[in-house]
Amino acid sequence: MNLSFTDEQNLLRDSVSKFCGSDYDFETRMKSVNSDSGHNPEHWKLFAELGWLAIPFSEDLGGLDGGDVDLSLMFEEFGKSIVVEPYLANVVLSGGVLKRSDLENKTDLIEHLITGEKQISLANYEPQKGFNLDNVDCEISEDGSVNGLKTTVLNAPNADFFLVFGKHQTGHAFALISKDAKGSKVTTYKTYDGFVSGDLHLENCKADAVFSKADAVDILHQAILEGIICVSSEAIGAMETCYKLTIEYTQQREQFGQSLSKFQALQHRMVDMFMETEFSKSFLLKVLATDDENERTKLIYGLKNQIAKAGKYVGEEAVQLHGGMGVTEEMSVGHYLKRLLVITNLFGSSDYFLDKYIES
Amino acid sequence: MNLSFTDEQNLLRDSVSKFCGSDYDFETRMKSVNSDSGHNPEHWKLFAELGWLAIPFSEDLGGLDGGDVDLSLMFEEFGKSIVVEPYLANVVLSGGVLKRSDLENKTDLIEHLITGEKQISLANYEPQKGFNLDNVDCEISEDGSVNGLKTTVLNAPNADFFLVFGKHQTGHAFALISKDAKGSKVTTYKTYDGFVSGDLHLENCKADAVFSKADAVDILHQAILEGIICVSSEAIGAMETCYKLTIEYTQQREQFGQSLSKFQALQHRMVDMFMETEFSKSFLLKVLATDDENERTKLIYGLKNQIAKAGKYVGEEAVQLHGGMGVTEEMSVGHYLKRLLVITNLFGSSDYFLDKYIES
Amino acid sequence: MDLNFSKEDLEFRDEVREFLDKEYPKHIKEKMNNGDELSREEVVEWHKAVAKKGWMGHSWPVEHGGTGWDATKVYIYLRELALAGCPTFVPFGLQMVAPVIWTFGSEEQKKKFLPRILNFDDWWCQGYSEPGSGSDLASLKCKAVREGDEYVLNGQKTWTTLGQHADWIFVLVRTDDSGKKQEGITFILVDMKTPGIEVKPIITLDGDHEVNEVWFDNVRVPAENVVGEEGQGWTYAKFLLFHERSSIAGAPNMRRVLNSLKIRAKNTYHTDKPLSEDKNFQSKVAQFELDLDALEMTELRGLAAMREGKSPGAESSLLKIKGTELQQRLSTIAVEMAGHEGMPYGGPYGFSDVEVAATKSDQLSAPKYLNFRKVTIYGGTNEIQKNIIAKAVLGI
Amino acid sequence: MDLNFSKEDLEFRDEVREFLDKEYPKHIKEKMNNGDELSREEVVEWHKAVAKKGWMGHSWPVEHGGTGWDATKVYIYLRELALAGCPTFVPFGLQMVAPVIWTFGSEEQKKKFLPRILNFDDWWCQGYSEPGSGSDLASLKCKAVREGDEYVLNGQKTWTTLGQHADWIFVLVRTDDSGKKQEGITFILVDMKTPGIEVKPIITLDGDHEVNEVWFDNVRVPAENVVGEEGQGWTYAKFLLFHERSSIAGAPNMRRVLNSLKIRAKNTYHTDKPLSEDKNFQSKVAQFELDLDALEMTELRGLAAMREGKSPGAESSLLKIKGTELQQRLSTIAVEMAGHEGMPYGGPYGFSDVEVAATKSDQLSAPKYLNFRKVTIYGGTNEIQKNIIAKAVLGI
Repeated sequence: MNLSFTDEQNLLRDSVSKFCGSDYDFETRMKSVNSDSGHNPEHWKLFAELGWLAIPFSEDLGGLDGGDVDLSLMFEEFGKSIVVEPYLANVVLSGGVLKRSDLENKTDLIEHLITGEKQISLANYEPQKGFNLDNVDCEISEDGSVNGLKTTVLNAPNADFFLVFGKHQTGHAFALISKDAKGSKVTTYKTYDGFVSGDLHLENCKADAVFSKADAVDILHQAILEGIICVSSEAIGAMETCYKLTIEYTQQREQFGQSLSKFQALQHRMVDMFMETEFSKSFLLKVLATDDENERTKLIYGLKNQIAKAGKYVGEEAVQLHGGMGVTEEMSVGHYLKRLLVITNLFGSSDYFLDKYIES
Repeated sequence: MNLSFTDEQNLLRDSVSKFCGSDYDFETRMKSVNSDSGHNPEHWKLFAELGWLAIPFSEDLGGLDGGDVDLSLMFEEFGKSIVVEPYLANVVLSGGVLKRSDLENKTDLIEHLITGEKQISLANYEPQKGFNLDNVDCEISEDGSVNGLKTTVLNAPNADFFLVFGKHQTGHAFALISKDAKGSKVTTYKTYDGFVSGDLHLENCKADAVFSKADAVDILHQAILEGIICVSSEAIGAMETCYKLTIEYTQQREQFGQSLSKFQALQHRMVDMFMETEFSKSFLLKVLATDDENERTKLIYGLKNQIAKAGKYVGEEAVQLHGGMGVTEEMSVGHYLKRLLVITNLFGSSDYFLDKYIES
Repeated sequence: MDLNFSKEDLEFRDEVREFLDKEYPKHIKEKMNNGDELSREEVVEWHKAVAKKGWMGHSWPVEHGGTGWDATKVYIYLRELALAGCPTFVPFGLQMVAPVIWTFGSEEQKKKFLPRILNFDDWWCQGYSEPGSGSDLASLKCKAVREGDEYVLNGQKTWTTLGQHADWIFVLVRTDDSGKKQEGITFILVDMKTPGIEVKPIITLDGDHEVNEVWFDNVRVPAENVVGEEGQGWTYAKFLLFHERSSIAGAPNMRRVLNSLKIRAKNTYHTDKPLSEDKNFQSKVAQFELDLDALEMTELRGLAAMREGKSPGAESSLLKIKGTELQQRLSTIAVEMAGHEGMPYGGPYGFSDVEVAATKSDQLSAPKYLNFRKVTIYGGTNEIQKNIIAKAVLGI
Repeated sequence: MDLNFSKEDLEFRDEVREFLDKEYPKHIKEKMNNGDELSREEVVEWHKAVAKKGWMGHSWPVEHGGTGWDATKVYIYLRELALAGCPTFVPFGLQMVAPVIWTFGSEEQKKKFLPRILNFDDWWCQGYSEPGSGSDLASLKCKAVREGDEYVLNGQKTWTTLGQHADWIFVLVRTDDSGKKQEGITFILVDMKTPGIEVKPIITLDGDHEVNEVWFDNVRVPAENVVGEEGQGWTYAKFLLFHERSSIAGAPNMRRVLNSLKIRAKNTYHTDKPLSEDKNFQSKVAQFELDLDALEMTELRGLAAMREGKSPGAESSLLKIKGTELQQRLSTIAVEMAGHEGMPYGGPYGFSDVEVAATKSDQLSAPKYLNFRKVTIYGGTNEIQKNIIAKAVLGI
């Protein structure tokens, strides 16, 4: 039994933590959020230079052979500063699909991901089709033409390519579609957590390639599971900042002649926030330390359920204990709640994953 | 729209309240609990003299024509002192079945109930058959012989007669069985709230009468619905005493140089207890003021769900805030929790009634 | 004891429905149904329509133009308005400053202000909170110094709801800081057009501009605008807070939202069966409904008590806590229902001009949830309400 | 990072299992499975069996007879014991007074007491709480006055768990009341056979006799029984409380109970389908399981930190709070599962000689629930634990 991180993992965490601590204060983040692309290309370049974009790829794909633990450590640090750089969309989700796929030129695409030159978005969800991954209407025909509507395609406005998941005569498959492909149209929008996203309309759009016809659903599932670990870790980082911000704020703020942090009812609530964060960390650790695949999958469902509840709870309490200031755009705490709320609902609701857990 | 009580109702409440306040302190209650019959025959006589046992019966049955509101008012007062006198078992449940039944000599039996001379217990539940009323194995044959096992028959050791609900070739029926009937055996026990109860074993036991073959399930259902209103009202009375006892205790008890009631975290929890009690009262009022039968039935299911949760919550908090003293037999507060816990589980669990509410 | 309405009450209900049918402007109704924001003009239009009918003073004494309705009628009236999805009344004039004026104001003030409030000629806003004062309202610092027939105001107020639309503001100012913090506070009425007043928007989490900072820089106000006595403002302020009861609109409005949500659930799919058939969803909705019933009945108990001449007192804190918690729970159910389709930002500063695949309701779910974070904070945080209940009701 | 055991660890686990298979007395095992209470003799018998194997000192330093196991082995050992349903060790000697003696005691005390504790020759109990002191432990009043080579004790202790069985008691007494309440407290070891000691039972809600009042009436104790210095008892008392960590047994024991509950649910009917297929029940159990996983991993994180030489510190308060909350939740699930069949009173003072139709498990559900009300109160209430976390971990 071993619950320690390796030296490399500790180094990675320190390096991400250092970046977030010194180069990513709240003001910097909001500049990225309010920019056109919704993130800072300079940061993205830096991520590439530091090798972060190469982490979850095997060495023969040009990667650093990192695993879930490495991703989790990074995302926990990202969460502490609610980093908006599109790591999840590019590296975890699109990268996660690509690396498992049988796409011929996947090495090239992954290389572009790793250098940060190209961005790629995964397009799988559809309006009113719910959370079951295989429930899609989008059709990928024999000749590679694609018809369908994909929604909340993360980081869509920055994508050079889309990996479109759809029905195929063999069952399901992915289609690689470049952003300028005829018959494709992207409607871009901000999501309420400050990230960018979009809808992808495809009408007789010719794919550059159709791939992974044999196991597309499984590949998608694996990538999403990895995504859940990442956003859960991110949520835990955000929760930690939430209770720390709240402690800080209540210590500074005086009311009725003493600092708010001295009111016992508020103290106990901050303790509850801390406890939720700590037990969430423990559960994440259990997931990361579990080898057996079935057991791990079940636990990931459980993780998503737990994080959805704990994250929302901690975020809401943080805003409440900040009082009036908590609900202003100006204070950072509310932005943590927004991101936590998105994570709560990303990939499926807390109830959905409890049911998946029960059924597994 | 009218949410006021009538003068008669206010008088009734005052009279019950006076009895509980002056003649039924905790010590008196525990004497009843620890007596052989589990209640005080003198009290029962007094209840009869005051006309309380006649309340829910129509005038032609020798009753006072009272309704659910009257019962509810009484039970709320009973709950404040967790009265163990067997009103629910005799008057509400057995009386509730009898008054709706087609039993020939029901007037006589009800008269005995009203004068307090005879006690009657309803025997419907069976081991491991759950909460659905019609789910019984007990058989009442053509010739009136009864076979079966009935469990948690309230007030069984004091019963002169049993109203046994069972299967009958017409569907379901009740059998009237006297306590000395051949083939009947009562195993008596205390329940953990200090009440008495028992199992009724019936082996080729000859019934004095078989009745209400046409609508036994419906009659049982109506009596149980009335029972739910009564125990819910009782729970609300108990909840009120719980938060009041807690306020009193925390005001007297000093710790770290000030009275416990001055600790803000505890104050807020007492406020929560108070709020749960008040909103429970409101919901009960809604039930009492609703005429439409279907709507009322649905709301009674909802009431049982709400009371089960609120009662358990308030009782648990009361014990917790009493600290070490709260878990001793010596203090009254724990006995309130015990009764609240029984009410929580009587007639069906909180989950069961939420489902019934959803299905109605 | 029954919840049935009398024949007269039923007739009155029909009268309200008829009024709404005819006089509730269609274009406003449509906007409300879509969850769109109303313009200032539209809010005024709605209030004027009610004023024309003579129904603005439902909570006012008859002598000042009140309707003279009993509690049941008031209940019916507000319920029908909420069920029809009408905008809630702007409370700052009608429910907040008006009772202070008719109770403590001079005859001139009553004549000058009350009819205009009842007719919604003036839009009022509130100058209570200050940065740093939070729930400890009496620690306010905004200063007023008397100079001849005028007071000169300097300082800052914050969390002034809809201050950007207001014609008048009632302000708590410090006219004396030599004594206890509750002393030396004065209640004064200020014309928003007076030079030296600046209104700065505060953007809340949902991206909306609803609250403001109001800055006073040597603002000169006639001394006749002081209500009651100088230095007695804290008394009036507490009276006002007490009068700022949680409105009965809470429960019926939630019922309307809940119903539309239940209908939507029939066509919402998280899995292969509609959400309306999902056990988790059903349980959540059922428990919400039960709590909503309890809230509504608690309001009715309060009304009934008032009719019997009892004061609802600190029990209104109870309604405030439960009502706001339920509002937040309902908004959470809507966000969960939207799932990832609630992510596109449908708030007032979003890309509302873009045609997004997600439904409008889904897009609005998160902004509403975020907007509702404030309800447990404003008007005295729920924590403060608990302190009030502890002290005033439970005596601890 | 992995949860797999090494080959050596697996061998050790098998050794523990083999030991339990052979040496865990069958008649005790049966009683534990039935939920029956053990007699004093049986408790001693179990401890002696472990002592004979040399495994009592799993948390002790090797020099005093400890096993020298690493954290993984300790985890495996306690987990196997809990999963086999063994009685938990009586902690007052083994885990509470022993560390105080080996850290602060004299050589004579170490020699006299430690081997007997390790061999369970003496049954220890705790004299800490007093009526009226509650969580404010330092306000204790029980007095000890020195007379020659002896101290004379007068006063009362309470909540003394299993004091009716004890041979020795460690007591906090006040030897000086001139200074602050934390000063003038002395830690002293008292033979329960000393004249003047009276043990009176306290019956708890479940009807059980587990805790006691202990009265001291001119009890004369040799001065050599004082641990460390007179007046320094508060330091030792805090050290002891810190050492009284929530035992790792919590999670595995709950897992065992949960499993048996899940099995029973397959044959429990509230409606026409078994409870195990009921959605509400499934959700409740699933959420409990997830929380239990988190609790267990938090314990493991603590063990891992300790192995790296870090102190688990106030984080043990976190385990205490969550662990006890989960114990209560589990007991609640069992009570709900029993429904009305949990009503027959199956507690130790009930009609246990009567043959009741309800199953034994159902009858025991309420007494267990009632017994578990204490766990959030004893050993420092959960409220006090939160105060500790606020101060020591969060720095507020």
